[in-house]
Amino acid sequence: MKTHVLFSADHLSKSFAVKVLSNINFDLTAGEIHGLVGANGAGKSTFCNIIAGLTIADSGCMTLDGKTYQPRNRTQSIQAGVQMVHQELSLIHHLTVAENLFLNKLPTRCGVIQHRQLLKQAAMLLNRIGLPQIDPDCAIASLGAGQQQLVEIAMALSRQCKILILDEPTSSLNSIETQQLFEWLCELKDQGIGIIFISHRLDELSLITDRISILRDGELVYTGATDKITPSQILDQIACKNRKTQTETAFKSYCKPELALRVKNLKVNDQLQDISFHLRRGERLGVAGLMGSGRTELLNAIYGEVSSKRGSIQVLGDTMDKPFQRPHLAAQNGLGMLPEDRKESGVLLDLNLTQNLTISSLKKKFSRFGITQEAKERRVSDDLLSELGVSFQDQSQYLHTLSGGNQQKIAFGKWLITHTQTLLLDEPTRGIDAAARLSLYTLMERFVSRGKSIIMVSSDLDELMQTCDRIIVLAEGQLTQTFDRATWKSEEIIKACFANSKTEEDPCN
Amino acid sequence: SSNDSPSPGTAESDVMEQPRIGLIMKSLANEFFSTMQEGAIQHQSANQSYELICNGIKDETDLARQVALVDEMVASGVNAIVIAPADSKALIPALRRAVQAGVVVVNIDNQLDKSIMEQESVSIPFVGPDNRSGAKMVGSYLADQLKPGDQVAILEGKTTAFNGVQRRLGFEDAARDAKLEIVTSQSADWETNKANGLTISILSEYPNLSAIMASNDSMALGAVAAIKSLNRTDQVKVVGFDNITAIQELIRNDIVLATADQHAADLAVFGIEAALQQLGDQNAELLDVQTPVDLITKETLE
Amino acid sequence: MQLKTAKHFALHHAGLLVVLGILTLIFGLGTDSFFRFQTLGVIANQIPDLTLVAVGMTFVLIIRGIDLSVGSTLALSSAALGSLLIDHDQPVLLAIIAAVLVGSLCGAANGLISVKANIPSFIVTLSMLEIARGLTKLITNSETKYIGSVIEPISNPISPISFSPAFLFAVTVVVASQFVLRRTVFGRYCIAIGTNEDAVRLSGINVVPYKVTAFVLCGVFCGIAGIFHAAKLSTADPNAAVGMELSAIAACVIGGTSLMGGRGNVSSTFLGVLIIATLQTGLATLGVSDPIKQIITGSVILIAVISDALRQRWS
Amino acid sequence: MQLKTAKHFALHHAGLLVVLGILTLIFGLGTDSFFRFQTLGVIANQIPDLTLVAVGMTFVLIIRGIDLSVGSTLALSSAALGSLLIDHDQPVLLAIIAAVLVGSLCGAANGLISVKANIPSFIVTLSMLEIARGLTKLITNSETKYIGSVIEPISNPISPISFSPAFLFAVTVVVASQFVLRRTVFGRYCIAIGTNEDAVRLSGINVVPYKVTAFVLCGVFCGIAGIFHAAKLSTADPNAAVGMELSAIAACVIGGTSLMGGRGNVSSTFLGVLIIATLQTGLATLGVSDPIKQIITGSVILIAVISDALRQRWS
Ligand SMILES: Nc1ncnc2c1ncn2[C@@H]1O[C@H](COP(=O)(O)OP(=O)(O)OP(=O)(O)O)[C@@H](O)[C@H]1O
Ligand SMILES: Nc1ncnc2c1ncn2[C@@H]1O[C@H](COP(=O)(O)OP(=O)(O)OP(=O)(O)O)[C@@H](O)[C@H]1O
Ligand SMILES: [Mg+2]
Ligand SMILES: [Mg+2]
Repeated sequence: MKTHVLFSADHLSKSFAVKVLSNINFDLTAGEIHGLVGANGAGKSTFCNIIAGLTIADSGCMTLDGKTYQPRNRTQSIQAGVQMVHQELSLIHHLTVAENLFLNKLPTRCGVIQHRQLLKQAAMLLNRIGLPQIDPDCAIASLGAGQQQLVEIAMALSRQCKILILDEPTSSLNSIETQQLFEWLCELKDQGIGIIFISHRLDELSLITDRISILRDGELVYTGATDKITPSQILDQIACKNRKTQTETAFKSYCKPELALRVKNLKVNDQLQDISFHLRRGERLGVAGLMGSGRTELLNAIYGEVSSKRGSIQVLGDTMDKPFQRPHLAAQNGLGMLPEDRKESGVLLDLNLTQNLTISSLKKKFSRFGITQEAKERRVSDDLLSELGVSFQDQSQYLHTLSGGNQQKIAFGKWLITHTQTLLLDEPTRGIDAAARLSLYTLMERFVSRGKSIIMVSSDLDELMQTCDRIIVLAEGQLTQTFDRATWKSEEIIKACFANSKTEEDPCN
Repeated sequence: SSNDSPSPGTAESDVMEQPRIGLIMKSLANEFFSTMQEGAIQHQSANQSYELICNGIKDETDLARQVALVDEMVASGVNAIVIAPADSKALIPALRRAVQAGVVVVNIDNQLDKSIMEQESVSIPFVGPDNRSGAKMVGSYLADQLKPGDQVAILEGKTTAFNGVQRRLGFEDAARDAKLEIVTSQSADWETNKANGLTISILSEYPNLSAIMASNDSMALGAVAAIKSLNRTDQVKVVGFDNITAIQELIRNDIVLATADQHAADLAVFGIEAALQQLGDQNAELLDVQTPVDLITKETLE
Repeated sequence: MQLKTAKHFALHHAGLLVVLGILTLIFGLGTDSFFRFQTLGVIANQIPDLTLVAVGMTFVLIIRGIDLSVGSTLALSSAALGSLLIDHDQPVLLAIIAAVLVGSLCGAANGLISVKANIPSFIVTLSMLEIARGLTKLITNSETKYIGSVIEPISNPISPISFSPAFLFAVTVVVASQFVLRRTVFGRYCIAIGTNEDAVRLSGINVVPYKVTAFVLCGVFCGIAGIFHAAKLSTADPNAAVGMELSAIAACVIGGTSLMGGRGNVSSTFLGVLIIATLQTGLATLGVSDPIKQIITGSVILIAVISDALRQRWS
Repeated sequence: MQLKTAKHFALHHAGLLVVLGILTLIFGLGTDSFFRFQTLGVIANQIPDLTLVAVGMTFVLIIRGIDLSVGSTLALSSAALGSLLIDHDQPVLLAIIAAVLVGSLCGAANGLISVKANIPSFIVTLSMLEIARGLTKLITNSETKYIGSVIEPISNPISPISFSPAFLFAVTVVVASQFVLRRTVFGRYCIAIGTNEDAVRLSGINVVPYKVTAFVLCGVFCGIAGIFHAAKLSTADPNAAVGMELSAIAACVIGGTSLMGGRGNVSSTFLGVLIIATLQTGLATLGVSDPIKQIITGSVILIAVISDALRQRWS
């Protein structure tokens, strides 16, 4: 096969306060899928932002199609044929699905939008990528995070381009949707489009990519064909230092007989029906289900974030006949939550690392007479940051200067210094690198080993099966089945996920 | 009111007989106008021969609202409008419409512009004081206590207000006659607090200042507070205009020298009486009435 | 389609319509004249200027800006009109064009400075509030300028229907702006920019022209409002529309426009204007005292917004 | 430590300090009296009320609220003070307590309604602006009340230092509030709530009391400002502080407080107040005409903000 170099980067460097990228030499050929891996904060997103014209490199040069390529802003890069799906969702909540999909090329006549045509185009596109159930005329905000992610991918896929950059596109997709995405990527690849694919899931990378490049601390340490390197070698390359945490330890259960939480006949509008289950101390309970099955809704309901609901929730010995009405009441009763959408509601991007870590425990642990004890805060957060393995420059840097994965660790870390007994984790490893993911598992294990418990929602079934004692499955807002570690089989769990699915149902009506 | 009467028929005719008069004021947040309004209300409850609707605007500059009030009063079917116009020109077209709709209009307090009334071919009688001569009277009283060449400053009202301008001119007349030197003349927008700040600045720039002539008493109050805070009470004299309650105590205590009384309480009543007169006799030709402006000093208060 | 739109409108604005209905009923029963057709005309002919300004404000609020200079811009444009007509004896058409131009220049200055220099529009337009008012006083020499009857027809009721051309124009602007907001690229981008400006930029769209246009549009509407204002009073008033920014924003917010951008409707802004105007006229017709008027006005605005919020929570 | 803070302050506020310096220089050269020590005292004694109100506003803006009712609340509390002292012959202490209470009640109403009913504080406080002003006029019967010398000492300069107790109190409040904002749980949560309320709530924190407290704090400061205002003028004026909300917000924004919440500093708000006051006093001392005053004020505010924005971009 004759390869034609579509894009190349030559000695690209970038530094913010510190060096983030140094001397990157990278090339992308037409019709290849080029995987990009690296630990959180290695500089993957920064690199892609430079290609997309969102960040301007300090030095080095790029070529596209043999010509010098120096995008100054997003408009120029789009004109040059670069499309990008960003790591964080960037949809516009007050617009409809269709309008979001075609935002920069709305079909118009004299400035007036051709509404019918827009809907038709959108429906066609949604059909093509296998989301026929989404009504193109409904507000984007009414979709769950997973569906939003798919819409965002669809948006980029629909646009004519030479280079397509996907920054962790699969982080909130389940295996079926991921499969769907891959089929589509292969189609694009055949059309001669060069694709840069960022992911922390090594199995995916070996499945779909042709070549792999590995970034470590801003340096490109390896580039080569995918079939020339094994996953464990990749892990070696990603982080030579933390090798010890990467050995997969055998599963150990800390489950005790005492109950930690009991949910009885919980019902939330029409999104959840009659959910009952219990959680034991030291247990890690997984929640599996398809996108939109109501997993996020369930965690929100337990945590008191959804106000109109019926049923009862009991925590430890205290009997709570009524569900928690407000999050702070749940928190007082020893619950903690890691929400799904990190940027929207998980972290405080404009506060610094320390302030993010101590936000939940500020009043109880870090203040006297209402005055904050900053020295103590710094001390504790220093320890915590190294325990979490966050890569950072300074405790007082703003959180938005951290890479996505490191932000997630901070969001998890804040609960470790509270008296929280039960943690509700919604897609906690979304966007976390393989090494950090393992260290997060270790943190979870350490957490439950003290008799505390975890409920964890994840779209990655392997992850649930690797870390949980028990898995419950939601489908269409109902709890369909419970699986125990001793007896579960992944096919059965997947089957349970589809149990109630009425095909062709429109989620917006 | 119809409930008092046993038969609906007579109630109806009662309402028909009693003329309805709309009193449209300038700012009601100003004591001068609220006194005026109270006078009118008392007159109405003593006479019971007409119905009174009082309205005002939130400050003296909201012309659009006052024009709207005229239209609203006409639409609500009043027989006469007595108005203290916020502007001597802008109200004329609206009042012309009212006259054309058969409503009797009487102008009080602030005289409408003659030449524009001619252009609009209406004639509206004016009942009210002469601000300029009133201010001159106050200014001259002040000048008697100063010597020629003494420095004085004027605190103007809103620069756009007609009677504000008249008062400034009156003060200037008095100063010219007595050969006083006007060192500065600035607007404090009728406001106490602004007058306070302004006076402090003026006093520090002109250490030899002998007097401040404020175009209304609210600003005089601000000036007095400023003078006190700089400990210059003995050197700087203050005069005001309007004779509001708060100023009287200061006059009694020799802190303020003089003010002018336009008999606010009677002003609207004169206007209403003029309107009633014309309602009674459609052919009566109403002439302008000049109401008195009195000089108020410590002596007159006792 | 037409029917569906009307029903949708009624449903969407149920809370506000109820408040408006109750107000009308109270004033109608409380006075002899409120139900007269003439009163309707009086209300209608009062609001063209506020309506235009509030529509412009809606666009600016939607892109997450604010324009505090609307009142001063209105005054400046009517001063320009008056000065050209009276002091310089220019033809009416020229003066009208100049007035609109003045408005659009103020808007453009607001937009360009705040967008290009990336400064909160609150402070830019606050400065413009002072500057434009100062210029107005300079132009008019701090005196009201009597213009006379040349421009009066704009604001005089057309005899059979009792609405003025200005009012009809304002209603047209409301309808057209609602269309622009909902159905054109400009409108959708305004909403998108107000919701998530970064995301719009990431889509490769240059947000600057859209944001500036929103301010210019607001300025143009203020300019036209200035003409209407002058026509209504037959004068150019240097103190015209002092504090109008708060009424305009109140109308927008009563109508559900968000001050945080991305959400708003011109049609409901118009309902907000109607509520404010009905309240004013009604209270004046009743002749309640000034302090009570203020207390009632404040309370009704609050009640309108609360009732709308409640309705949204139920549905 | 002390030195470091001062340096940090100077660096952080370089743009504003430069503007303030230039203003002082211009006025100093342009007038005979500006450089006198007395003028410093004069400016200082003008600003205690605006300072307090602006500090309260800073807190409200930081939690992403806004308080338009500050001027009316100030007037209402000074009316309560005047009425108790003059009409009801109550002791000074009681009247002062009542005035502060009135302020805090207004603030509490603002906070509770906007937070509990989840209505934009803009509209709640706009209603309060009308209602409180109406109540003020009711209480004072729309008349200025002369209070006399009982409360005057609060605002009179203490002889050797030429600052009034009110000014010293206001400075103390600035320092204390800066401490509260930076060093207490309340301050931290206010900033956090302003940046991302959802995230704070999901962190298990009840945001309601913090948000309400910010409004109450603002109300309390307005109450105290009302006392200072009355003391300065020896009168309770029903029209006191009309439009003060805009000055207070301008001071905050000049000082870099964001209207979108989460960012703000009491110390820089104070600089904003100083710039506004210096400008006012300086222009009055120069005696320039009213329109020119407005144009200059608007331009300087704009320049201050632009220069601050530029400085931040460079560093
Ligand atoms: N605006 C910024 N200011 C300062 N530092 C920044 C900024 N943006 C990114 N960084 C730093 O650059 C480094 C690389 O970040 P980047 O987002 O590219 O990592 P990444 O490889 O995409 O990580 P992840 O897998 O977590 O998404 C990080 O250490 C981050 O803290
Ligand atoms: N704000 C909302 N308005 C309307 N419908 C919503 C809203 N949020 C969620 N839904 C709907 O509720 C259902 C359950 O959503 P939920 O987010 O709980 O699912 P999930 O299993 O967590 O899926 P995901 O993988 O997308 O997060 C979905 O059908 C979703 O479309
Ligand atoms: Mg990244
Ligand atoms: Mg979910």
